[in-house]
Amino acid sequence: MKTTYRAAVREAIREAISQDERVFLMGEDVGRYGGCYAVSKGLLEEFGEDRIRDTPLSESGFVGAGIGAALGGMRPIVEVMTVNFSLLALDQIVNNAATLLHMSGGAFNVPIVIRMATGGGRQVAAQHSRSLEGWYAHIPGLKILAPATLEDARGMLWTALEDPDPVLIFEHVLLYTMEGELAEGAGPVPIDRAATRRRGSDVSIITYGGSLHKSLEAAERLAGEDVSAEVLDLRTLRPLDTEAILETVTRTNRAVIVDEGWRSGSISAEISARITEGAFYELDAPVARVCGEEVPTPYPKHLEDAALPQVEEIVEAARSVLPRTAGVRR
Amino acid sequence: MKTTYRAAVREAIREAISQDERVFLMGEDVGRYGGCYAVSKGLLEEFGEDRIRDTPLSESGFVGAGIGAALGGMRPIVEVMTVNFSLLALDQIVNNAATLLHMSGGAFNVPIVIRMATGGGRQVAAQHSRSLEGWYAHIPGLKILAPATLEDARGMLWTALEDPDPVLIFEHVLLYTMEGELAEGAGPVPIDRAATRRRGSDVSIITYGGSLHKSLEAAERLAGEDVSAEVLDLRTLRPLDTEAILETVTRTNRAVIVDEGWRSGSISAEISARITEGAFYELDAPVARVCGEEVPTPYPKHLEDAALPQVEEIVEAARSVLPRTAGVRR
Amino acid sequence: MTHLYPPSPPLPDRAHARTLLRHMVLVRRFEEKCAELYTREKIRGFLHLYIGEEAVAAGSVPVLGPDDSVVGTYREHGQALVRGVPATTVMAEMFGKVEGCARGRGGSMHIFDAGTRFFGGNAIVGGGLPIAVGLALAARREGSAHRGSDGTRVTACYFGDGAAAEGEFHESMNLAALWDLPVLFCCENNFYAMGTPIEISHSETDLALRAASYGMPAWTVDGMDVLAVEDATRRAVEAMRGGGGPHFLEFRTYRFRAHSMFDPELYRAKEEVEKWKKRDPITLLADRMREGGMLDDDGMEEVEAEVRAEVEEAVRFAEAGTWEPVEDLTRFVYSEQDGDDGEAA
Amino acid sequence: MTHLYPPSPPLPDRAHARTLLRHMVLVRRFEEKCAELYTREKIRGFLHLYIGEEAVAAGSVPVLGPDDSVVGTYREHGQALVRGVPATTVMAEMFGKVEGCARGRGGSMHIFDAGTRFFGGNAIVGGGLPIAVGLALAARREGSAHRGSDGTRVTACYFGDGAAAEGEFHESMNLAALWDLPVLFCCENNFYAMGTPIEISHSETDLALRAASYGMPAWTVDGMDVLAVEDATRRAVEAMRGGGGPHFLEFRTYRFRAHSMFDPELYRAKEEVEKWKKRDPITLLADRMREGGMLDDDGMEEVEAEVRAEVEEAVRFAEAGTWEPVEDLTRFVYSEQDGDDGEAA
Ligand SMILES: Cc1ncc(C[n+]2csc(CCOP(=O)(O)OP(=O)(O)O)c2C)c(N)n1
Ligand SMILES: Cc1ncc(C[n+]2csc(CCOP(=O)(O)OP(=O)(O)O)c2C)c(N)n1
Ligand SMILES: [Mg+2]
Ligand SMILES: [Mg+2]
Repeated sequence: MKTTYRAAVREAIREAISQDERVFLMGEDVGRYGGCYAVSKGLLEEFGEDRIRDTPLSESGFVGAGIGAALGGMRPIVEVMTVNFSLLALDQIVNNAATLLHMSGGAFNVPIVIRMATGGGRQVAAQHSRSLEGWYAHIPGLKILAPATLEDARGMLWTALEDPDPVLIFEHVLLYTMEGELAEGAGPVPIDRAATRRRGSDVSIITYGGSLHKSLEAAERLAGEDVSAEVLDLRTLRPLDTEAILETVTRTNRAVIVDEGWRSGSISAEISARITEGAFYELDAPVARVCGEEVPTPYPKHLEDAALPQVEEIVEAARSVLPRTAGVRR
Repeated sequence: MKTTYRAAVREAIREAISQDERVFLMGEDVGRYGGCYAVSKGLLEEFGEDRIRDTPLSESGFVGAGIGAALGGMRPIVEVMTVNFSLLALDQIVNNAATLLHMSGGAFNVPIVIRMATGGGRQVAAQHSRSLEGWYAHIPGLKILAPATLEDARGMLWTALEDPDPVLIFEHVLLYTMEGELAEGAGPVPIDRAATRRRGSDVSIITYGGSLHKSLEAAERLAGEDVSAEVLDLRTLRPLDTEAILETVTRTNRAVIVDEGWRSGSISAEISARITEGAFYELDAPVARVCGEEVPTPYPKHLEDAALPQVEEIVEAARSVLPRTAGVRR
Repeated sequence: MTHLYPPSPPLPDRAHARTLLRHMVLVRRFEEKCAELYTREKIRGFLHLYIGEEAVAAGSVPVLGPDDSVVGTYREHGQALVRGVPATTVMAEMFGKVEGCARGRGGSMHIFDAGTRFFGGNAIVGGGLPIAVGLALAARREGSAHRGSDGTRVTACYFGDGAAAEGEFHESMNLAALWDLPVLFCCENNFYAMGTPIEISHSETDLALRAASYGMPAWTVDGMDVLAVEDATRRAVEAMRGGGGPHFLEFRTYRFRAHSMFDPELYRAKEEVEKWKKRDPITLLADRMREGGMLDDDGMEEVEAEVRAEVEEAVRFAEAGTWEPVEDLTRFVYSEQDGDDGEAA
Repeated sequence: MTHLYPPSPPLPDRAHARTLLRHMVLVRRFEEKCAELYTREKIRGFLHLYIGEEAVAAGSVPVLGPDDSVVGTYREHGQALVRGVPATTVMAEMFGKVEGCARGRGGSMHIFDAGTRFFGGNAIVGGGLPIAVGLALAARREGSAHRGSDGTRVTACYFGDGAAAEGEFHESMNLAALWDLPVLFCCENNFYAMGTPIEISHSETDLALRAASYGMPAWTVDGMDVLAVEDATRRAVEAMRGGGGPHFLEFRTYRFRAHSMFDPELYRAKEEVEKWKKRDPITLLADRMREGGMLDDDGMEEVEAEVRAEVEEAVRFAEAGTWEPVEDLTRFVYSEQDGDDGEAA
């Protein structure tokens, strides 16, 4: 079935609402407007206001209400338009959603799914282009997903809704229009496992979300230079699939991490640290990182492009960790 | 002059208010109550309500008002009782304080100083014990300080108030009662430089804030085992003094990072990544990290102690990066 | 202070009045014991006492049924005990023992109890308000089939005068009113947020007036008079069972003790405290019961004795409790499923 | 819709009326040009047009003096142009050129201008409100010496009906009223927040009523009538100069266009839009000026010609502008001091 990322998310929501009466979607403009990225278009007409709930502009209020509804036995899907606005709800996410199970000694779990758009590339400037999924991954008690394919967009949402604990799903804004084939019977996808998107033996490119496709393009270009790059799609940023990371690095002995977040303190740092801790003696070169520049995203296209990881940079980072003889098969 | 960390902060505030009419202190209970950690005790009586402003419980509102006052030409010191509550003000801190200079193309800088208590160790459980200064250090546009000594508590606040950009100061709750000598003439302290607190040659312990004192104790114990540990106090988490980090590691060839934050995605990861990037070929062992356990802080003392870095763990981590013959001077 | 409250309701029957009294005495003695145990370092961290405010919990909580929900703050021992969370497990929680209602993980500020639908124990001021809205939202959907019989499930949310200045208060009031949800907003106006008097917190200090501006019924109640508290709560809950949407109750009360064990109380005059103590909620009710011939010295002593036994039992239980093994440190970060250990990855 | 506004004020003198008209026409034509340039991909990202709402900016902004401050939203071209930020630098900003008022770093949503004390351009709904409170706080302290002469410096903050549901609205209203600060809250109630009608956002849709609950003067104003807007703003600002504390003005207005260039407008009926267009603020004033003998077809064409020239000049300026070199990418993260380059470390 030919479809889009946007439609794949919509399908997952539609099926969840149809099959489980506890599930409902709530957020700003998810109903009448159809969702700011048109993900929920048509769902209000199909399911009514009780299941597709437009909220006032009050991120802390409705995210907290989602937490309360989850405590009350529901399975809310809360949409925060973009990660930028989620900062207004951070107290509820960190101090309540992530913490209630522990504070209550296991008495109260919070089965909420919070979806939000993330990332740059649309020239919407500093306050609308942040990439904070890696930052959220610092918080124990949360699970952080970043589906990068149609199959994952649909299948990880299903699994997230089955999960007893709070799951945050970050959808990269540039992916919504991505088209592709999605098998009719495509089922649930695990939310604790990375996926190898391309096999290779010379260098491991470790990435996720919007950067996956740039990384695959880089790998393709490297193939033209006779460099065999493996591409690992993390898919889940918390818990990190350390095993998969160490496995690939142990095999290729070289790693490049690609992450749209600002370099300092991004998830790329954690991956680098884990590689050092778990595969230090396997490394033939220092781990390289291709990250977002440490600047609030500028509006003009040429500056925004320069602020975000690009294919050429990934290719160059890969070259930099390869032996001087790179391009000649070792 | 014998004094405490608490009094050193108070002195810095008092002098700033006395010398610069633009400076004022604002926050919950800074006035009548004297500050929740008694930092501002007596200042309301001394300076009046215009300079020592009690605010309602509205973190986003008064932090944002601080930003506005800074734009309006003031030099506000905004106290957020603890980092835990600062999550309610995160939108203002990240989307405004950190971003306005850039969004405005350099037209508007935000000379605000935001102080907050951080860290665990007082058995005040999950919602009151977070250590998020390293997390804040991910945000470009902010400067993040964590003074660990009396001299720095006083001197870094002065420098922060001179800075044209937003500076966040994290004061570890356990330090407030710390006593020590402070030279009367102790002056401003730079806010972009780490400080070597103990010289050593076998291993570099890199730390900051509340963990500095545990690290020094560990170094002392290691000395008893004939291991010479250097202790680097980062003092500022953004910008990180990479030069100082690489300098010490290049000399000792071994590094242990001590950080009270939850391990995954903490500032310790960034430090580890930078060491890999800048001193990979100088390393004789993988970089080790001693961090907070990835659990919301539990209330009982034995569990809280287990959740936080302790001296013995630091000693062991140092041993683990030393050659098998550790204890016998190489 | 001037009181503009309606006249206090008549005394109920003796058994009921005694229950109200007993609840207040239980909270009072339990907390006095806590203060003592704090100085003996059995209880640590932050401890916020409810002493002086007992009429609010004792009058309002029992109006709720078992299917209703309660959301509290860090000053929640009163609500928890009156709700029926056993004094034993509350005390064990404060000791940090596994037998505590939150396995000792939370301590005084984080009392949780699934059996009585007691959802915390939230130590972020105002943090419980949106959660209460969500619980009510869930109750409304789940409960729509029940409406005909026992009515809508109510969620009572307790919070202070200080909390009402937080943005989450505004968002929660608006959501509850807009969506017509059965949230009972119980504002415990003790006139201070730590050391900040209400005039320094609010431009409009008549909190019921502010609340009414959301288009929600909002009443000011004498929070020292347990009968007035009960009466107002009953009316509100009855209206809500009939589908009446959210209600706001401002209980005017006072804490007799410091904000927490660390508070030197620099911000208020001793005389003010003494003045309020003259309206001690326990004395107020006891005196009326005496006047009404429902209580004498023996009767009072009987209540005290019962409570004493309950509190002593709680302390024994807590003392006998066990410490959670350190190996279990990282449990309860994630739910434990299919034999996995819920540890952070 | 029923209008309960007081009768429109009398027409001012011709020169003044013409200025009001010219401002509105300028904003209208400027934005029509923007829409065109958007389809030609000269302007990118988010573009929120003010068309239909011009009377609010044109009537209120010029009441402020040069020492007053303005805080806007992402729909702020109108306020910026009327405030006197040159059309040239606003247009260059939207092109992303260095000559833009924010060096092209911000684009349409982030118009900033130090010279006119125009503090954004905030794209987080409600995010500007606390900042306005802070600016007023600064003005009060700094300004106390000025009070006698030109009065207190006012900070005008523009925001929408949707923003009033945010927690920051509550906190800011309370702070301003509590501290008696000269903030002029200008609520542009266009009855929608993206696709969400006001009845879905607020339990109490009379926003002036809600605002008044903070103990702040609050008036509802016909936001399509530029004379009414000006009159109300004048009264408020006069009261504030006299030390009157914050004021809240609800301007009832309507956007004729989509929320942004991406909005398919599924949520409102064409008829509703058409109905509001009958009260187009430009036509309303122009008709009255014609009736009053202050305007004829030539006069109108003269205004249009002036504006056309200004807009054309703005486009020319923007086209001729330069792109910031990529090497400068990380500038403006920190202030540039003593020759350092302000780059992130
Ligand atoms: C968001 C937040 N800010 C600050 C604090 C610190 N704090 C704890 S209790 C308190 C006072 C709250 O006052 P009120 O809401 O009136 O409740 P009361 O303590 O009087 O019962 C404060 C400021 C907190 N816990 N949470
Ligand atoms: C905090 C936040 N939440 C959501 C958004 C997305 N958003 C942008 S404009 C808008 C509608 C705001 O409506 P209103 O305040 O009425 O202003 P209007 O656009 O009608 O002028 C929304 C939801 C945002 N920018 N910021
Ligand atoms: Mg109070
Ligand atoms: Mg609107």
